[in-house]
Amino acid sequence: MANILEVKDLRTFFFLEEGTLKALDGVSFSLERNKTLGIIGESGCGKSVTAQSILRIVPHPGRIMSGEILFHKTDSGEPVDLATYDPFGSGIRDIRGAEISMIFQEPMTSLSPVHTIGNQIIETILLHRTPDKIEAREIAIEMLAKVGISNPKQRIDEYPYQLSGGMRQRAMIAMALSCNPAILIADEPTTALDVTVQAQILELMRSLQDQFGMGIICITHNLGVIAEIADTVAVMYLGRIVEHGTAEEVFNNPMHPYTRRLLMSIPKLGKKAGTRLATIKGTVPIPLNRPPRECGFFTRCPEAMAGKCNVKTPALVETHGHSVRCFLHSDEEEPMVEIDESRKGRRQMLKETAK
Amino acid sequence: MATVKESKIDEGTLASADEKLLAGVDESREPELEKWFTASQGQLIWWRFKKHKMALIGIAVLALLYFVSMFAEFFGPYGTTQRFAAYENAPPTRIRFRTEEGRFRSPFIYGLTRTVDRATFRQVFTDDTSVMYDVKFFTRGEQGKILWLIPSNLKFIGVDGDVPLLIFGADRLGRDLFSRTLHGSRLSLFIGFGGVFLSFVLGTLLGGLSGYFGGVVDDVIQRMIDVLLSIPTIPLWMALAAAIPRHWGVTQTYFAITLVLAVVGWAGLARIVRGKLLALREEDFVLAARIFGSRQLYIIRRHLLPNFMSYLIVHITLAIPATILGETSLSFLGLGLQPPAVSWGVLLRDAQNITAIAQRPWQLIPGAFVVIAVLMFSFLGDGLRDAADPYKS
Amino acid sequence: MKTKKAIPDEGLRGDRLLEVENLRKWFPIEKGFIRRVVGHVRAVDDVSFYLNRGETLGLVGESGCGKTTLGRCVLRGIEPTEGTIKFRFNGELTDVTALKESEFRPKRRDMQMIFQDPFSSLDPRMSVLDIVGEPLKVNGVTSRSEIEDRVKHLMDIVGLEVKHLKRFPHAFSGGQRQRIGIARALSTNPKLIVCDEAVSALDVSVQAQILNLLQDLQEEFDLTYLFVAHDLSVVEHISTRVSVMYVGKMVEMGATEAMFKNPRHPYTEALLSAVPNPDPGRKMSRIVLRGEVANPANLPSGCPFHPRCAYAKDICREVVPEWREVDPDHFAACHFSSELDLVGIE
Amino acid sequence: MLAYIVRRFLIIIPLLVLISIIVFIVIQLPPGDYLTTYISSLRASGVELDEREIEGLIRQYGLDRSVTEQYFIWVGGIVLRGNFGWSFQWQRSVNDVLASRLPMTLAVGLASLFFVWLMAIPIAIISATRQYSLFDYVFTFIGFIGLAMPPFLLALVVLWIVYSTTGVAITGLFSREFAEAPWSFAKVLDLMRNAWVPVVIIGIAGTAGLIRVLRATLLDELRKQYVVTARAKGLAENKLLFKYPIRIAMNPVFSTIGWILPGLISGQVIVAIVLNLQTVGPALMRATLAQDMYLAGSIVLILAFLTVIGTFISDLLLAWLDPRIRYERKN
Repeated sequence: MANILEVKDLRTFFFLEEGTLKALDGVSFSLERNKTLGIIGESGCGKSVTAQSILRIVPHPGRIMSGEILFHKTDSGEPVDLATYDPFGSGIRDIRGAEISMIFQEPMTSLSPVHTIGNQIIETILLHRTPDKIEAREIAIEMLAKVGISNPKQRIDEYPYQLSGGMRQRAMIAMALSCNPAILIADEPTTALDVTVQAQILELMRSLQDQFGMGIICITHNLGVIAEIADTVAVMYLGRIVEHGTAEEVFNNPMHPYTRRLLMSIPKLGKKAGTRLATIKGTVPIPLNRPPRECGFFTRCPEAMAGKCNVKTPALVETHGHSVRCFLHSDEEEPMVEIDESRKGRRQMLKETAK
Repeated sequence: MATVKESKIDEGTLASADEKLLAGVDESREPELEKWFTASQGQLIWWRFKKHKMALIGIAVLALLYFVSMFAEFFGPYGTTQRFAAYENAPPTRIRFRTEEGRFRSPFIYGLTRTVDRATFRQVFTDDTSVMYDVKFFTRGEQGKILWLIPSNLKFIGVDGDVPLLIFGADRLGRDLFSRTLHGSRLSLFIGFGGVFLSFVLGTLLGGLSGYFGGVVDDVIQRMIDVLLSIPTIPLWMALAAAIPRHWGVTQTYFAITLVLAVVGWAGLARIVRGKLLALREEDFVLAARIFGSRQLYIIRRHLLPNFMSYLIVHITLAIPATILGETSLSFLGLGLQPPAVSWGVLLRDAQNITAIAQRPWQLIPGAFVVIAVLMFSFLGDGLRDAADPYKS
Repeated sequence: MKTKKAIPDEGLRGDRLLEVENLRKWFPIEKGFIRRVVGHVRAVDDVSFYLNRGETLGLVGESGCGKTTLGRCVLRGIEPTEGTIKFRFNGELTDVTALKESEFRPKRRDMQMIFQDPFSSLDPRMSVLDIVGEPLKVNGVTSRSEIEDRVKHLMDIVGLEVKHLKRFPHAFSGGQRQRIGIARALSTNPKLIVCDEAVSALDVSVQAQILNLLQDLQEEFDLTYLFVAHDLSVVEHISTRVSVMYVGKMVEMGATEAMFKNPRHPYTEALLSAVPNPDPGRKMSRIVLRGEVANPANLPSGCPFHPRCAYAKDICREVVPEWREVDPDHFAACHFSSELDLVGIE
Repeated sequence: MLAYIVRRFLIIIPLLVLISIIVFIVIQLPPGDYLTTYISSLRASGVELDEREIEGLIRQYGLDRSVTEQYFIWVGGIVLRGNFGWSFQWQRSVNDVLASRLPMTLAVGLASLFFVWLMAIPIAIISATRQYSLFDYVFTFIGFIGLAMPPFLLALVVLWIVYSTTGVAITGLFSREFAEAPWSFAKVLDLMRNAWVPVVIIGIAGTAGLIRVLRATLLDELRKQYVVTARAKGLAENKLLFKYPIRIAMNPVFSTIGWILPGLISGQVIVAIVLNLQTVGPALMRATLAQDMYLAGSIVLILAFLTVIGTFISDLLLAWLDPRIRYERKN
């Protein structure tokens, strides 16, 4: 096992006027080198906050309250806990873009409209790889060629709006990979793209992974994309991972009622099974002011057990080859964690205990 | 039909469970939530507006200003033309609570004696401490007509005796600046409404036509706006105001000034109306209304107007202070309202040069009223702007 | 090879609800301050198709292909530039484009629309009662109690709680808002509903709810759908027939299953192969299209798809392929649709 | 781009023609004319003119012609000979009157503009990046007051405060001994000593306005996704701010230079009257009151012309600063 990233019991809360929004409430997973972890879930399940937490770019008023984000810089070296870093400090900044980089959903808004793509890529290279501007430009051109942008010497001086959506996403990927990161986090990388362009980008990501060997965390709500690209899959619901395992396991043998229903609720091309789709009643709730102990899915779950699912939090337990968080499979309860919600965040608390 | 029924059980029940989850609340808060869910846009705006403390201060102060201005005959102890011959250029009267012997008593004032300093040849006012005059509330004074209708001589504040109570001092003709400021606020504050009302009508009408018809009408109106906005406001105001005949009465001049201010004001508004109209026309709910057979006028009345009314109100709130400033500036220059009319601008005219200010700095007090009124309108407008779109985050 | 027809029997073929012929919508590109027209964006360019009563025609294509414009033109939400739209009113096919707006207005109730954006499609200032009841009011129902009863009934039908009658759109989730939009569309008892990306903005689990609802309603009220979408799996699921658009033109139309199994246009083939499959076992080889979608303001010569087509020959660069019936009820616009052996889905 | 500039420039011409017509009509609006006022003032001082003399004056001033003719003579003079006409009041050509005042007007306007930028830009940046901080609240409040205070009132207050504390009446751009003196180093120094008052006063309202606009734009930009991207690259917060959101938020600031300047110039009209500056403001004031129509008309026309040219420059600057706009123009 060559884990490059281990997230343990991560909690990220947002302190809103209406109350505390527990965007992540005890998320744990790990990522191996040269492998792809897919995180799926519907809007509001916390999948994007997971990505933001790793890079420590959680927007205000969000805070990491507890947990560890262990990043192994090299196989031998000691892991560093990113959760303890100052989000504005140089420690995390040296990692961002260099060792962990990220691409976003909307490549148009993710790039500055008044700077050329070259300028934006070169900036990253100058920050982390080489102080030589000419060399940096050469690397940028090379990267653009690698992501399949034709005529990169000319394209490098173009502005984002001069490129099509697919080309912009390629440029984003070139920027993200320009410093040979160990981890690429892709937050809905193809959602804004047409299906033929999506196919191109997925293909590109796969071939680049072969070349660069980075670990990928791919976040999306599109089950097809996940099945296409991921080695392991984590299904998120209401700030928690409810099911976690290899893609084959999760897709072919789903065990959590949510995963099962989710898979049945999407129409699949070429598999017109019957006329009706399975549905999940209701919508994904917002994790705001939730009861402290519950399975978040119990209100929508057809198999919910009263007196159990609504009062106890199931633990993520490994059964039959992969992990699932459900009382149907194990009676084990998630241990209670007391969080000081005085808006301090993990870093401050660590500092205080150190004193 | 079996399938439909089944789907109803399956999905219909979701609704109630769903919203509780959405809001993440317990059952006990349900009535409160229902109130929120059935709240119209107006109510949502109001709720949001109420949270804006500055805006609430703004509205309270403005209400007070307008109230006092409407009852200026009651709140101001004297008429606008009443002169106190011995009190020309007199400074604000000090209201005292302590007698010469150091005893506290109910508020009173001293009369003033005017002497001339032999060295500088300047007037000097000294307290005549021989008689104490009681300051009284709800006293009787000069006969006036409250709200132009009710004859009354009741005054909010006054003095028992024949010395004047000059809260803001007197001007060079010995008139009470306090009473004049209150009376002046009536013209100054209401010219805002008049001017904005006119530019509102013009702006909405022309902007609406422009956005609605498009094509040549749009082009012509847009060019008109371009031209108007290209001429600098203050010189244009000055040139237009110079055209108002000097011999016109107060009412005529007042309306003329209103018109002058509106001529410039409508163009900006028309541009906003047009832009908003064009944006709203693209909304799906407008297309939906067309597709189920609504007539154009119905769509405008039912969908477009209500939806940009809140923006118009915000714009108007922010336009009123501009009009107030415009009137003040013009009157200050002598191009606007003319004496015997009293407005803040007219009053500030008396403080036009350094000699006047040095002698009677209290003549700047009406300026403070201008600033407060404009400031409060800005607070109010800001609050309204934040609340105007209750569906945005 | 003859494909199996999607429409069950010959009798239904005569039951045409809508016939669109040579429909064009060109948006002029204006320049300068005298608004000189320097060109046109050919959003919809010479499109012909039909709809039979009770069926669903899925309209797919990538963004900017003109599918939404086409959907809106059919209802005259946008005035088409050219072409005829015949719709069956009271048993007779009438050309809608020939009618004046005032003549058409009372007939509009037969054709409704469901929108993509559950937020912008509902006037935020109106309660559910007003939104759903508005089409009734506009179409001459004056009694408030009658409107209220009908709205309650509609809410019940689409799975909304009747007690939420007085609520405003902001109180509802995306899926519920979409239900309100559906109730509004149903209020006038329409025959045709254009669903413009009706489920694209929804979460997957909610999407399934709405798809089911649409199917149930179709059965119960004998509705005909023109289902505009970009998601091929969704289109396959709900449509009896599918039509594929590429930069303003239809490139293929046929019965869903037959066409997806055996496409007759290279673009359809590429589109089908690009859809990611939620089955990690099957990682099939796919056709990755080169280049970019053509610019509808400056179309390439000949077949608009030829710069990206793997099978393109000289004729494709020069001659615009004809829209023809390659099999009964299966149309395609490709010079080689009968020669090529294209791969569909298994 | 060149075609765009040419086309954009061509629009200016009809606009200016329209403006000149409107200005002329507005100037003609007051009942009577300069002569009537002049004659009645002569009468008041006891001088009676007979019919012949009056007619002579009328002809001399060109007032016997129709309004249309007068307009064409005026505009023709401007276009063909750069001659703005005759000022009845000054008994000099309008060109003469303006020659002494216009440069000073522009100088004060420019200086105010720089003052506005110098104050507003840093304040807005700090306010936006430290939203809801004490700094933000304080300057937002000061900004409110700056906007609520009419510049002439501010001028009066400053005048009074300076006078009551030092006894100096700070009016005019020059001290008395330099007012009529030829240009010299000492005169420039004197100008610097005096000019800051009008510059600051005229600038305050503009500063308040710019802080508000810039702060709002910057807050919008700070929420944009590209800022997150830049952060995710590992860019330091300060560098990031200056390179991306601030750079983009500054576009409107620099590009609106064109119409801010004319705005400042027309805004200083009233302040100039209070402070008795030798700029076009007081001249315009007197000209409108005395119905000195060519002088008043020319001043308004020149200010309008500056605005139109300014807007033109702004459009060009914006196109130059923002590649998106450049791109749209090309297509």
